[in-house]
Amino acid sequence: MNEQASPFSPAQHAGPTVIPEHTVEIVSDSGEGAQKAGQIFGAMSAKMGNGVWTVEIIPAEIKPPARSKAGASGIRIRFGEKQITNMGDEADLVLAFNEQVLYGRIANGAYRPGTVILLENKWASHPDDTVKAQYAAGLAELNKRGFVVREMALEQACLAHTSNPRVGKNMFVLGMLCWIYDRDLARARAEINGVFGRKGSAVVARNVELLEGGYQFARSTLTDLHYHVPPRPNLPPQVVTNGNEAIGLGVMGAGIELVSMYPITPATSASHYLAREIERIGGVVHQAEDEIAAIGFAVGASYAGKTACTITSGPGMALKTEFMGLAVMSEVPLVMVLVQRGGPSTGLPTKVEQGDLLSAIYGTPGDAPKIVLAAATIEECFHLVITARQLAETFRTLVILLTDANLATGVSPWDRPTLQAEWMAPPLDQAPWKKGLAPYAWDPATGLSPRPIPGQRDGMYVLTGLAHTERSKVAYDPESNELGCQMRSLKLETLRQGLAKPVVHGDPTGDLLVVGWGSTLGAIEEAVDRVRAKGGKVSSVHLRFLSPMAPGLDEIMAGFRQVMTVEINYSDPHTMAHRRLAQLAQLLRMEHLVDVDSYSQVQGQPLSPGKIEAELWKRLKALSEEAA
Amino acid sequence: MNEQASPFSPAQHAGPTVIPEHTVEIVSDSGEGAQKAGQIFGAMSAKMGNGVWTVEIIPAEIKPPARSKAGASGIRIRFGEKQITNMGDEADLVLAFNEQVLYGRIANGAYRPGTVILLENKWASHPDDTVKAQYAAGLAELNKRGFVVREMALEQACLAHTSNPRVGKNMFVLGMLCWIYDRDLARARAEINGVFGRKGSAVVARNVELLEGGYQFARSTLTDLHYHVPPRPNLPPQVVTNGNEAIGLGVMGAGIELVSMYPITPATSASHYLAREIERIGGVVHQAEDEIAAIGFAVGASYAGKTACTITSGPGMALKTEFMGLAVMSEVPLVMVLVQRGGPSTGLPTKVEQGDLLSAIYGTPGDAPKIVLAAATIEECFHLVITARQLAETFRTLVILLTDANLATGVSPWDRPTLQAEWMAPPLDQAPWKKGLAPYAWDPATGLSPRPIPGQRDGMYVLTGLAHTERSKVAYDPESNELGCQMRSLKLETLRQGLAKPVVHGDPTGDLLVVGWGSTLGAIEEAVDRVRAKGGKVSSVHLRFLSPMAPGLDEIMAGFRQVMTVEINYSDPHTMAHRRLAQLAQLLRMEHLVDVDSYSQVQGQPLSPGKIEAELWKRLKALSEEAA
Amino acid sequence: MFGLKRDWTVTLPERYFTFEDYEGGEARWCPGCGDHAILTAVQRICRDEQLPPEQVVSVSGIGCSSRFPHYMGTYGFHGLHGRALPVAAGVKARRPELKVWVATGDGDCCSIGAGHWIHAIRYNMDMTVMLFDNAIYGLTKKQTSPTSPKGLSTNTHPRGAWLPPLNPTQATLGFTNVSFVAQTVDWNPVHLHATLKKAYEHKGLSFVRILQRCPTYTDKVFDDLQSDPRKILVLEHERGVPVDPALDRVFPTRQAHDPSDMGAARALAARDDVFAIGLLFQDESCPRYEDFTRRGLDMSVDDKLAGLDAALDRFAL
Amino acid sequence: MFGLKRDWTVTLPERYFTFEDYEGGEARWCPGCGDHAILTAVQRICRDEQLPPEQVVSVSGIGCSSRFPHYMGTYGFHGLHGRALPVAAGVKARRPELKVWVATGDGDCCSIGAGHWIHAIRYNMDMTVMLFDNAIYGLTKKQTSPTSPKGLSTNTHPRGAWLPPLNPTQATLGFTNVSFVAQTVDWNPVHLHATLKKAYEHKGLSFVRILQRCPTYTDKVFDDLQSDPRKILVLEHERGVPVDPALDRVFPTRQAHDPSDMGAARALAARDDVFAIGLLFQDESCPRYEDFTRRGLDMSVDDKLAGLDAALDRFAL
Ligand SMILES: Cc1ncc(C[n+]2csc(CCOP(=O)(O)OP(=O)(O)O)c2C)c(N)n1
Ligand SMILES: Cc1ncc(C[n+]2csc(CCOP(=O)(O)OP(=O)(O)O)c2C)c(N)n1
Ligand code: SF4
Ligand code: SF4
Ligand SMILES: [Mg+2]
Ligand SMILES: [Mg+2]
Repeated sequence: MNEQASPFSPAQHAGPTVIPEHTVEIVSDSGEGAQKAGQIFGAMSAKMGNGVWTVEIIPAEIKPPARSKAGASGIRIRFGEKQITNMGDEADLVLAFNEQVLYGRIANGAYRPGTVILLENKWASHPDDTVKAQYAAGLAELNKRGFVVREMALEQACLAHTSNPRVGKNMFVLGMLCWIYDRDLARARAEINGVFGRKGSAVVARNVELLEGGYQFARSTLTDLHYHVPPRPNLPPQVVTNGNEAIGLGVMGAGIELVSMYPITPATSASHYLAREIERIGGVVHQAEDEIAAIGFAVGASYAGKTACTITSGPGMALKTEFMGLAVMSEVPLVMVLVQRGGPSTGLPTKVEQGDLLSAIYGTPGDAPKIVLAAATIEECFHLVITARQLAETFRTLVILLTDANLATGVSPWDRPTLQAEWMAPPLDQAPWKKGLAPYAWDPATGLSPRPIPGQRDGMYVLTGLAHTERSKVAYDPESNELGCQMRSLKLETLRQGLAKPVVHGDPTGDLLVVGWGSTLGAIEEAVDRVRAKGGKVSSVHLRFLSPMAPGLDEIMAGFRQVMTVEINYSDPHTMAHRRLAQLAQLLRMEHLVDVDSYSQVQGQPLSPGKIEAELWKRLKALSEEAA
Repeated sequence: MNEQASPFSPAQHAGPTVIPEHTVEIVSDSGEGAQKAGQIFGAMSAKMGNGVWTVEIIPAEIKPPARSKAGASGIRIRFGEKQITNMGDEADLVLAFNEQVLYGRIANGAYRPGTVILLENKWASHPDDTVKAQYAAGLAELNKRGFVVREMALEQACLAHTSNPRVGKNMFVLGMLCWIYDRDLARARAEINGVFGRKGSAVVARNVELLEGGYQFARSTLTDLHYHVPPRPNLPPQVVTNGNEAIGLGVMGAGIELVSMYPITPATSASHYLAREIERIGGVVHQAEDEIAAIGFAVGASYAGKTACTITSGPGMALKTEFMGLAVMSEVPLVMVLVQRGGPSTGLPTKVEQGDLLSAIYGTPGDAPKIVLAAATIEECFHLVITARQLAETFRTLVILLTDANLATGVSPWDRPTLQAEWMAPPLDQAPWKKGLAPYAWDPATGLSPRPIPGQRDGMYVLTGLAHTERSKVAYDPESNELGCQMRSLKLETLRQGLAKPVVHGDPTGDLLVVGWGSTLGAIEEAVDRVRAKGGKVSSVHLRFLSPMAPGLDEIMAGFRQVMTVEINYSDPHTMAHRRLAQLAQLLRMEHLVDVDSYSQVQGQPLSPGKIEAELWKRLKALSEEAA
Repeated sequence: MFGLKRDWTVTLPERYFTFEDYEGGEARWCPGCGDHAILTAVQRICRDEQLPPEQVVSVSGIGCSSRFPHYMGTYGFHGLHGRALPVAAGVKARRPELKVWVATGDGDCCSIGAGHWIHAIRYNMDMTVMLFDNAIYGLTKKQTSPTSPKGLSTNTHPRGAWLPPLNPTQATLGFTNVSFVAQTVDWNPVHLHATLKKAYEHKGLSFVRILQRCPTYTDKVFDDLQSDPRKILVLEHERGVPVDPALDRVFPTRQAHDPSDMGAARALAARDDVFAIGLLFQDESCPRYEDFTRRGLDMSVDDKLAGLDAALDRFAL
Repeated sequence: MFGLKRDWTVTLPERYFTFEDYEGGEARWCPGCGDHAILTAVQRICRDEQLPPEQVVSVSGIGCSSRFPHYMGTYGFHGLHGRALPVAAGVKARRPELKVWVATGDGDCCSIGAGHWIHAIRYNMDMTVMLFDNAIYGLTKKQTSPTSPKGLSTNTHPRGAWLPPLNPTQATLGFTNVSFVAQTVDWNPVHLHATLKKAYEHKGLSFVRILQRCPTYTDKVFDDLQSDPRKILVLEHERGVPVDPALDRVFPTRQAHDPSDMGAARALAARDDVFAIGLLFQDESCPRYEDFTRRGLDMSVDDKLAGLDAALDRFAL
């Protein structure tokens, strides 16, 4: 904590309203620095002990034109007195640099009647009449929708502190937010110093001046907008990352020494992070010529006894399909991180979807049992990479770790992990192989077998994707093929039997059970909690293991009148008599013969707790009508 | 019929035993002509009105060494008084040129105690002692297994007719079979003439002499082996093909003008056939640089308004995954024939499996609804290509037609189709496009839309794999993505509603219902018939549509106490508490929430009716014990 | 276009196309991106040639450059990353009359699509292939491409790209059945247009590598060439890309080069002191694959049915 | 191998390997198949170099030729069609000490694997790549390969292959960072062995195209060269493949060729009147990719944990 009492310190002002949480957006044209301001605000809030979830609003084009709907660039920060696990519902407060960039957000349902919008008003007096007219129309539209618009001369006010308000106003806005949310200005100055320090003290000073100017401006013009969000008590040490950085840290934590990839959104930023950092653990990133080569390179390295992973998204996985089959067939340990995006095909490359579950499990021709996990939080992005590596080597197979664009780009604090040497891959075993021991000496009880590594004397064998005996000899006879298939399948059962029963969130019995997987965890549990708080008998369970699925789900489901999944992938609307259901629902039905329904959307957006809550009430109502 | 009375005509001999059917194998080293002899025998039998199924026994290597287990090369001919739909159970009669080649067949369960084996005995006096010893050991082994071995000096006997019995003995054996099965020698001569005619009359004469020699030899030495298999009455005109030739004919029948492929077993022979023949309908075969290019080329041609297909097997489909997604997303009509083989990975390239069902349906990342059909007979290989083309164009999507190595290599007569001009793709539409009509003007009731073709004035649009509007404009907004997903899914429902309820083979209710798909049809129905004949209450239903599935299965299944699938793909053995089931079983459970069990094998072999029958009795017994 | 006749009339085509007819949606590349200039050049050629827009198909993969079809007012196919060439080949296979432009990036063509590149050159189907070489992965935001210069700092090689860059022109000249290879730069519209026009006119696959500025991610890679235009070596030949006099001041360095001389072409492609622009190699005698794939196009349904009948006869009992 | 010392003793290695140590299962290629000779040559080199079998990895794709690893007594990887090179590169990436032999067919390398081929050359990792060029798809039974001569009747082109064959050597010489290219023929064991030995000794990726007879499907394609051995042009140079005097009678046609002369190498590769055998090009100075990928190999677990801790620090609140 900064010791000096600042002239602007919150203590000097009379009572801000205490609120449990708020969701703020800064929306601008690309290049106006909204994201930087929001990131600093998020980091500050986290350091002050709030739960925080920030997510960037990224335009589809690289340099979109100014004042365009598709060009909206910005950031959403949700922060509160508890842990924040998702981007939340409609925003409470919006800072907007023009009215055009709001349309896309409105279409995404980001605002509700009552949302306060602080809107730059210089457009009202713009020399170009079209702009003027657009602004007037926009204003009318915003008001019509019930938003509380406050027009403000932001750039004008910045002029007191900078000659180039277009570039400087982001720090001005940061200052405003510091007033509104009762943030410690000293902390803001420290953050600015951290971010701009490299650019020299003049830059820092200019930005600090803007910050303080914004603070003063808000204090004098927005006296009614003044809140306090209490901190979380007794927090263990935290790190703040997005999901892809957490994946990168997990790769390092697992001691994976080779990341073999081909760029693809939204997976690539994990590799960017690793390209900068993996040398810290002596690893390397290989950018291959395509996805097939990327997985092939990783498979080669793994065959040679080195831990390797590949990181990709949907179209990349499609190309890796054949090699995935080889890894399963020849029992090469391999971790594949799949950061899902909107599909099918090129689909919505930057948007959120959980649409690759079935193709991850079933996408490989023939019977190719593999392990499929899904991270539910940013923290799990870290830990499950480590788990995945252990599973891959123990079970000598392909492990797919699913995440999605929601986790990949969300930024949130999580408990700093206590590092463990056992997480790391063990050093290369070059001791002589036991003479005569087969390269696939399958334990008939588990399907597991030890693995010879090139360099191990007497371990020589030829890996093949053809059907083979335990000696890895090509074999076309019925028994060998059947035995190999069985052993590969048995490994999944061995793992399944060792898995803990999933934990129910809420009461163990009730009317409605929600089953989820992946990044929807936070939103689902928040919705469940809200409904439960109002007396609805709903609980949820969230799966990390999708293949194999942990035992015990049968009993859990039996405790509820209805079971449904909540997912971000396609299902037919309820108006259709014969519906194609969401992907986990299909899996649960098949495994458990339970009439699992699904609620899902493919809007390229995370599901908000509010949307889920509404759906849960609808289902509960239907159930009670049914009962009546 | 040949008018001349032959000195060897069956009429001259007293009463052959009349039998309904027999299964014969000729097994030899590679290059000894067993297949040629068997093919002629099969063709003759078909022409004489028998039902016939022949299947070649192919060694895994291109030129395997002589007298080796893995080198067995030969043919199985099953023929009978009714239509023959599969390769049957254990053989009744075997002609073997050495004892070594029998071991692999025995491992495949091709023979039963009582199977008569006519075995070349020259090995007994072979100069090499190892060979002599092998022969003695083999003989003992064969006898121990209860086969009825008759040693014969075949090559010796051939010497009367040729100086090179190794090459000539196949025709000698053909002659023997003509005696044993009471075949018309004149017809055999005619076949020989057809096959060897191009090589000149001397060759024909030499082979005819061997034929007649073999006939006489058998007549004098195998007086007790003399059977008659009555012909089928009133046969419509027949053609005799294997499944891949039928596919090739179907491609031509559909007017598909471009076959874009990359060689892969067992699909390639369909393309070989087409490479020779497709110019008859003005089409071409493109051998691409890889499978990705093969499907891309076909997609390009189809985009340009030309009917195209691609033909492949498992590893090839794996590589096509990404393009399959594009075809679905951008609604490019495309037929993909998938001739399944043993998997996963390179697996068992020449062997039978039905292991690609789930990956065909689910293998594409994101939600990619497509039409998946499976041919159940060689005849359907022809007709379903035509259906597939019509569906692809009507529903503007990817249609996968599944066959497998069993159909691909089985040879059998089927009703010669009456050609119809409507089967053929219509000529290229180059009339101006309706101005303003969107390139995806989805009918909200069906999801269908008309398709603009390059060259059509005013139809210009840019196809894209990104989410898009009905105008094919890239769109990242929630509504557009949701609408597109819905329309693509709706098409499947539109088709589903138009599908006829599957037909039950057997009684509409009973104890056990077998559900099958693909090449197992003949074996399943034969097994069901046998069980029913003995009083078992079992019926079967066979699916041609796997995605979407025809309506009405619910009601059908409801009529039975137990439902099971019979498939040639992997399922865990019954000894495992938690079983992974066969692929169709998984689909049925998911769609219908019925406790569908499965019986399946991955032995690289077709399922024989006998094996299925045994399994059905086992299930019936368990059911009756359960009831008791 | 409109030649005055003896009687002072001109023949007006039934339809006359303006530049706008070749415009699709507003081009959404970054300001200053070289792609804009390439688009304009192609649109101009279409206009000059009065190509009915419905007879033109532009095909691309995925990348900034591959957005090209969206900005054309013609038919277009914006397909999969790396797969523009097989799709374009498929389009031509049975529709040889369509005019095909292929837009592909240095990642699209030389990395993920490299296998198709070799084979498309060998197929030599009549189309114009434009390699938008910005030495970077643009759309995915600054990863190393095969043509990134050694040492370039990118998001996948933050400490500098490791390997010497692949030379797409040199590579292409080593493939088989290569019939047309040219180079140009996006920042000289005159030479760009002349090169693409020459390429368009070539019967067979014309491969044009265009150095394309990406101010957003590789604003410095062509600095050398831009700041010292003498490093641009303009190839001159009567059968080459016509050299407009307007270029005299801009690019003073010249060299005579006979485009039928493969050895010289390869030597030129390999030079790293200068960058040769113009036509490096042309051979119109190379077989074109569509001459095989078009076979049978004119067959009637009756003929086809008869053909199928004959095919069935061979299997008849 | 065993040099006599001053005291008339020899140093015997702890382990001495015989030819049999490099033999795997019985080679199941057709009698007369050229693959047998290549296998023997490699086994001889392993024996002569006394490579511990566990330090050798042979990697292949799918095809007749790709059965190669199964017949070696070393570690082996018989992977996917066309993907030998990425796998081999992955093996080397973090195990640079392993000796890697790659067996790939003309379909495997030049058709489905063509993209990897270009890039493997550019990576220039230390391995010996043997292109078994039999001008056909052998394993799948006689389909056209990129190197099939025009007009060859195959199962996919029963009326003759349409296009001129791709020249793998010429293509490779056009790629970037190419460091070793040689050619030889399977039917001369002496030159085959000498060439592969030279390739093995090269530090970097050595690409050796071997004309390989397939008596089963292309028994005639090399007839020309076999019936008229003067068409074999033996390259001679002090830094080239040593030419055994035994070759004098067999292949009388000779040419001096400096393997550092790329221009001459390309010209030799392009000749179709003769087939040049020996070393066409070598440049040991090309960067090797494993020198980048091996970085950090020696880091201890403690160092790694400390590194990770520092990485976490950057995100700490
Ligand atoms: C299968 C697949 N892999 C990766 C991607 C991601 N991706 C899109 S464009 C691109 C590279 C673009 O670079 P380039 O081809 O040079 O085009 P540019 O954007 O520079 O014009 C990549 C890797 C993808 N869309 N599909
Ligand atoms: C993905 C995939 N496509 C196709 C095949 C079938 N296939 C196996 S080997 C081969 C070609 C072999 O030719 P080549 O590489 O020249 O090797 P050769 O047999 O001639 O030695 C093909 C097409 C396959 N195994 N996998
Ligand atoms: S990122 Fe580069 S290549 Fe892409 S549009 Fe912008 S300037 Fe052009
Ligand atoms: S088919 Fe040809 S390449 Fe294959 S093993 Fe036989 S001879 Fe060799
Ligand atoms: Mg680029
Ligand atoms: Mg070959």
